[in-house]
Amino acid sequence: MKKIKFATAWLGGCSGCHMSFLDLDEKLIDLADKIELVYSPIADVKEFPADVDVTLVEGAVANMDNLELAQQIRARSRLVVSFGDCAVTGNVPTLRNKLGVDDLLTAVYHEGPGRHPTGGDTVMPKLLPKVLPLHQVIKVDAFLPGCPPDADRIWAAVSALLAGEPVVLEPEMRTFG
Amino acid sequence: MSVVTLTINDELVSAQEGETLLSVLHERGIDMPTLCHLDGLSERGGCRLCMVELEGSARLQAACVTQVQEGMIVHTHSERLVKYRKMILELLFSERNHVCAVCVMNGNCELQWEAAKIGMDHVRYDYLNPDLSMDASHDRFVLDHNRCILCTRCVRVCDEIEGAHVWDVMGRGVNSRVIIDLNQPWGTSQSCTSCGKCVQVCPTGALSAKGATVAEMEKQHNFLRWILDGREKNVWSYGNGK
Amino acid sequence: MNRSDLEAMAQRELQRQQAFRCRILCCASTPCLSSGGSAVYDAINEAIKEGSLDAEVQAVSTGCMGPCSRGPMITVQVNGAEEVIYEHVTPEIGRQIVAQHAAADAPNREATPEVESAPSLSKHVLPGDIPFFVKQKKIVLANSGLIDPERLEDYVAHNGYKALAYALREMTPEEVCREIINSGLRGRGGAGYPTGLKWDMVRKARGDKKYVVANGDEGDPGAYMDRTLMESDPHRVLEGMAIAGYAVGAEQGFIYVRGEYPIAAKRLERAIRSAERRGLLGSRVLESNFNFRIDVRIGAGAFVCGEETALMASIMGMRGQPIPRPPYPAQSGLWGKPTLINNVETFGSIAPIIQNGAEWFASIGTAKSKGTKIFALAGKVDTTGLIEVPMGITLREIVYDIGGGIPDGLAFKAAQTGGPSGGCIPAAHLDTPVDYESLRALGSIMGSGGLIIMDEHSCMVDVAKFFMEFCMDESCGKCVPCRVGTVQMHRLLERITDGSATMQDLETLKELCVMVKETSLCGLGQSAPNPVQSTIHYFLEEYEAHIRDHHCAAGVCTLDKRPVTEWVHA
Amino acid sequence: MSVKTSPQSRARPRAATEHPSGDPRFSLIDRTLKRFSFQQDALIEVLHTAQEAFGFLSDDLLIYVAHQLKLPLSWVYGVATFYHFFTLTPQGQHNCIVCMGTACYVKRAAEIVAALQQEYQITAGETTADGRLSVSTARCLGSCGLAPVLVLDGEVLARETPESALERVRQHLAEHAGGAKPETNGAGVRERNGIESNGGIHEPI
Repeated sequence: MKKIKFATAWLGGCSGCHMSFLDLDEKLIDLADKIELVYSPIADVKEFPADVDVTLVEGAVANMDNLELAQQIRARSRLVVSFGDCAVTGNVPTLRNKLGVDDLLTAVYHEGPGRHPTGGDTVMPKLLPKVLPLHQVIKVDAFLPGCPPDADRIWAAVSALLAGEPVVLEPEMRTFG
Repeated sequence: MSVVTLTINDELVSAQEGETLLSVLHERGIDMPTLCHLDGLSERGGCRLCMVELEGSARLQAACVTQVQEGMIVHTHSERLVKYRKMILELLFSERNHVCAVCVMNGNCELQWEAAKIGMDHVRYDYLNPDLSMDASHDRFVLDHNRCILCTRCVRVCDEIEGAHVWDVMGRGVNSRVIIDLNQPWGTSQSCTSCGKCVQVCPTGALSAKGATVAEMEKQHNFLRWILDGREKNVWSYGNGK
Repeated sequence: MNRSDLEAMAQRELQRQQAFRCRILCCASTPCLSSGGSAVYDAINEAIKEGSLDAEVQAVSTGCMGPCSRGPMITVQVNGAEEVIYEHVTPEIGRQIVAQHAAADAPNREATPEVESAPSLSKHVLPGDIPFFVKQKKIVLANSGLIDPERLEDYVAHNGYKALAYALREMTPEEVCREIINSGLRGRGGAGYPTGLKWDMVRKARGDKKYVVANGDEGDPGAYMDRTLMESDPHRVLEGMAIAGYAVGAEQGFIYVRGEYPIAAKRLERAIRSAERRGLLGSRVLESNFNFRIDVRIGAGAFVCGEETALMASIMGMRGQPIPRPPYPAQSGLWGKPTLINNVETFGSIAPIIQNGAEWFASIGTAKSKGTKIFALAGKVDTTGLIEVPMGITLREIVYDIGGGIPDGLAFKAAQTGGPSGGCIPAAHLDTPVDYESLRALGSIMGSGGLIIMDEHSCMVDVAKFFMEFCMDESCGKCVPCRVGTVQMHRLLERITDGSATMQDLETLKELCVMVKETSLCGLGQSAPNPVQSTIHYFLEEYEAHIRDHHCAAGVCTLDKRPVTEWVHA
Repeated sequence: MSVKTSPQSRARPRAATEHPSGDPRFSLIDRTLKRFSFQQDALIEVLHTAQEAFGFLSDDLLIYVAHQLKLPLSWVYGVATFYHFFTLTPQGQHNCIVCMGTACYVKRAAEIVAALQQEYQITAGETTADGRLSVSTARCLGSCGLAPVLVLDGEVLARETPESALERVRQHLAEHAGGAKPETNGAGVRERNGIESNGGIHEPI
C-alpha cells in the first residue's frame, strides 16, 4: 500500500501540540506503517515538499514567515488541519492583538529590562498587525481544537483522515482550551 | 390550570398553560442551548440561542419567552436553526477575549460547552480583541470583562434574589459593560453583600472566586431553587414553616 | 368650553385675522430658523412698527412651508388676492416685502403685488403653481405654514378640535375605531400596521387603566417629518391623541419627543397647557365625561427608543431596551397596562378622517395604502424640503417634478427610503408607485418618511457602511445578533471599502445579513441588514468592482489596503 | 478647629430658595423631583434637569438623584450611560457639532469631521487637552436642506466645505481667545436657533 504523505508544521505556537502528538505513544508505531513524514519540526527537512496528502498545522499566523509558510502548505497539501487552539482560534498569541505592533516592540525591546537589541528589523520576520487564526489566511479542511488537543483527540482526527473520512469529533473532543 | 397540546418536532406533547416553551422542551429532554436563561431568574430573551420555528409564524421566536399555546407546531432543530445557533456562538466568541486555554473556567464554562456541543469548532469572523480590564479589588471575587457575554444573570440574581441590585449594565451596544454601583471597583462597593450569588450564576469565567483552582471552579446553581422553594413555602417567615 | 364655545372662538379668531389687510406668514420651523429666519421675522415686525402699520399688517410666525432648502420662507396673504410666496428671504428683503405689500396707502389699491416694479424682490418670488406645490396633497400638513402653532385660537379657526367635539358627542368609541378601520389608515411610523385594528385591540383589552402614546422619537437620519408636524401644528397631534384616548378608553397620554427637538417639545407643552385651560384636554373634555391628560416626555438620544417596547421602557425611566413581543403593548404596555402606540403623523391624520369621513380618506391613495404620506426629501435634488404626497405617486414624480431633478446635470442613481431600516431603490424602479407594498417588494420600506436622493457621486457600498455604522452605534446591546452582528457586518463592509476584502467576505456578509434579520430581538436588528441587502441586490457589480478590481466608480472609497493573502509577494 | 461651624451661622434662617447643599442649582433638580412626586420613572426627566443645571452628570449628582428617587446606583449609572444625551465628563469651552445625518453624509460631512480631527488632533466625541474645544457628531439635526451642517456654540453653519468650516472654527476660537464662554441657558445646553448643543452626540466605537 502506498504510504500517505504526512506533514506537520509549527507557526506561532508553543510546540505543545507537537508534544501532545508524541503522546500518541504506541500508536505512533501504527502510524509509522501508514504514513511517510515528509515535513515536520521533528524531522529535519528544510523545504516544504510538494504533493503532501495531509498537513497538521500548529500555531497561529503571527508574522510574515508564518504567512508565507501557511500559503506554501496550502498550495502543496491536499488536506490542511488546524492543529490545536492557536491555529484554530489564535489563542494565547492573540493576547498581543489589543496592542499595536510598534507599541508592543517598544514595550518589550526598548522599555523592558535587559539589553536593548538593535537591528531586529532586518533579521526578524515582520510581525503582522494582528495575530490571525490559520483559516483567516488559508482555506482549512478540518479543525482540531484543544490546548493542546490530547492524544485521544489527535488519534480520533488522524485516524479519520487516514481512513479518508471527514473529521467529526465527539462534543467532548472538540472543546476549546 | 388547563392543559394544552402542542406538536414539537412532529411529536404530540401536552403542557401546562402558561408554561414557557423552553421549560417544556427541557422537560422533554430536548437539548436546547441557552446562555441568558437560568431556572429561577426572570427571562431575558437576549442570547437568541433558543430560537425555534413556529409554523404559521413568519418570525422565529425565542423559546424562553414564548408561552405554549394550544395547537402550536414547533421545530427546534431545523438546519437553519442549528446554523444560526452556531453563528451566534461564533459572534459571542469573536466579541471579547475568550481564550479558553488561560481561563479560570476552562472545562466548566457554559459558553465553551455550548460551542463544543453544537460543533462550532472555529470562528469565521474577525476577533474584535477589545482592550478590557479585570477587577480583583474584592476580597473574595474577581470580575473579568474579557469573558463576559452580557447575559445579565448577575444583574438579575442580585436584583431578584439577593435584593441588592449592585449590578447593572452601562453603555450600549458592543460597548456595554456590567458595572458595580457607579462603575466603581468591586472592593469599594457599599451595596454589595458579598453573597457570591452572581459568581455562582455566571456562565463563563467573567465572575470567579479567588483562591480556587481551575478544577474547583464548577459553579452551583441549585441554591436558586432552594431559595425560591423556601420563599414559596414561607420557611423564613415568623410563624410559618416551623 | 363646549361645542358652541368652540365655534364662537373660531369665529372670533377669523374676524380678528380678516381685520388685517395683509398677513405676512414667516416660517419659524427649524430649517428656516437655521438659515436666519428669526432675524427676518424681527426685521418685518420692525418695519411694520416703523410704518405704524400694526392695525393693517400682521406678521405671523408659522410652521413649515415645505421647500426648506429655499428658506427662510415667507408667504404673504393680501385680502382678496392670491398668496405670494418668497424664498431666500433676508432681513432686507423682508423690509421690502412689507413696503411692497402693505405700505401702499390706499386700502383698496390693486391687490396684485407689483413684483415687476421691485426687481430685487421679484427674484425671491416662488410661483405657487410650480410642481413642488401643485403635486402635493396636504392633509396632515394642511395647517403647517398657515397657522401660528403657538396659538390655540388659530388652530380652532382652522376647524381645530371640531373632530374631537364631534366624536365625543356623536360617536361611540366603537364607532370611532370602526371609522378608522374603514379609512384604511396604516401606521406612519414605518411598519404600516392598520391603525384602526390596533385601536380596536386596545379598546377591547381589559385593564383598569389604559394609555395612549405618541411616538415622536424620530430617529432616522435625514427625516424630520414628525418634528415639523409637532412644531408646526402641535394641536393636531394632541387632538388625534385625545380622539384615540376616547376610542380606546384611556385617560392618560404621553407624547415622547426626541431630545434633539427642543422647539417641538416646548410648543407641545405650551399647546397642552392652553388646551387644558380651555377645557379641550384635562378633566371633562368639552364638558363631556371624558377625561384626558397628556404629558410630554423628552427622549435622551437613543435611536432604539423608536421601537415601541424600548420607547415604553424609556417613558418608565429605564434603559431603552426592547423586550420580546408578544405580549404586545396593546395587551401589556406601560406599567403592564394596555397601551396604544402610534406615530405622531398617524395621530395627525385622525382629525381629518373623523371630520371628512372614512370614505373620503379611503378615496385617496392606492388599494392597500390610503391617504397621504409626508416625506423629508433631501440629498442630491434641486429643492429639498418637506412634502406631503398622496400614496401611489411615483418616485419619478417626487424626484423630478416636486424635487426639480438632480442638480449639476448629474444622473439619478438611487433613492434611499426608510433610513437605516430601509433600502436603496435604483433608477430602473423610478416609476414604482410609493406605497407600503411596492416599496417592500423592492426590498426597501416606507419607513417614517426619510427620502434621500443620491447621484453618481454616491458609492452604494459606502452608503451601506454608513447605515451599518449607525445601527452598530445605536444597537442597545441586549441581543447578541444585533450587538455583535452589526459590528461584524460593519467590519466586512469596511474591508470591502478599504480594499482588503475577498469574495469570501461578501458571502460571509450575505449570510450574516440573513441571520441577524431573522434572530434579532427587535426591529432595529431585524431591519439593520436591509440597506446592505438592497444595495447588494441592485448594485452587486459595485461590490464586486471594489473587491476584484479595487475600483470605486464614485471615487469615494480609499481602497488602499489588500487582503492578507496578497501580502507575501506584494 | 477651623472647620467647626459657629452656632451663629447655623442659626441663620435659610433663604427660601437656598438649597441645604449650599448650591442653588440643586433646587432646580428638587423642583423636577417634586413635579414628578419623586416617582422612579421620572429618572430621565430628572437627569435632564441635572445636566442642564450642571453641564454634566458628576458622580455626586448621580448619587444625589439615586438617593432622592430611591434607586440603586448602578441603575442610575446604567440609564445615564445608555442615552447619548447625557455626558459624565465636563465639556470643552466651545462646542462644535457636525451633523452626520444621511443628507449631510451624502454631501460629504465626513470630510469636515476629518478636517477638524486633523486640525485639533482629537477624534469626534473628545475635547482638546486644553479644554477649549469639544468636537462631536450628531445623528441628524433635521436641517437636511442646508446640508452639510455644523453647529458651533449654538450657531448653525450651513453648506460648509472642510476648508470653510475649519476657517469658521479657527476664527471663532480666536474671537473668544479670552476663554469666556458664550452665553448659554443653563450650563451646557444652548438653545439658540433651536438646536441643542448636546443633540445626538455619539462616540465612535
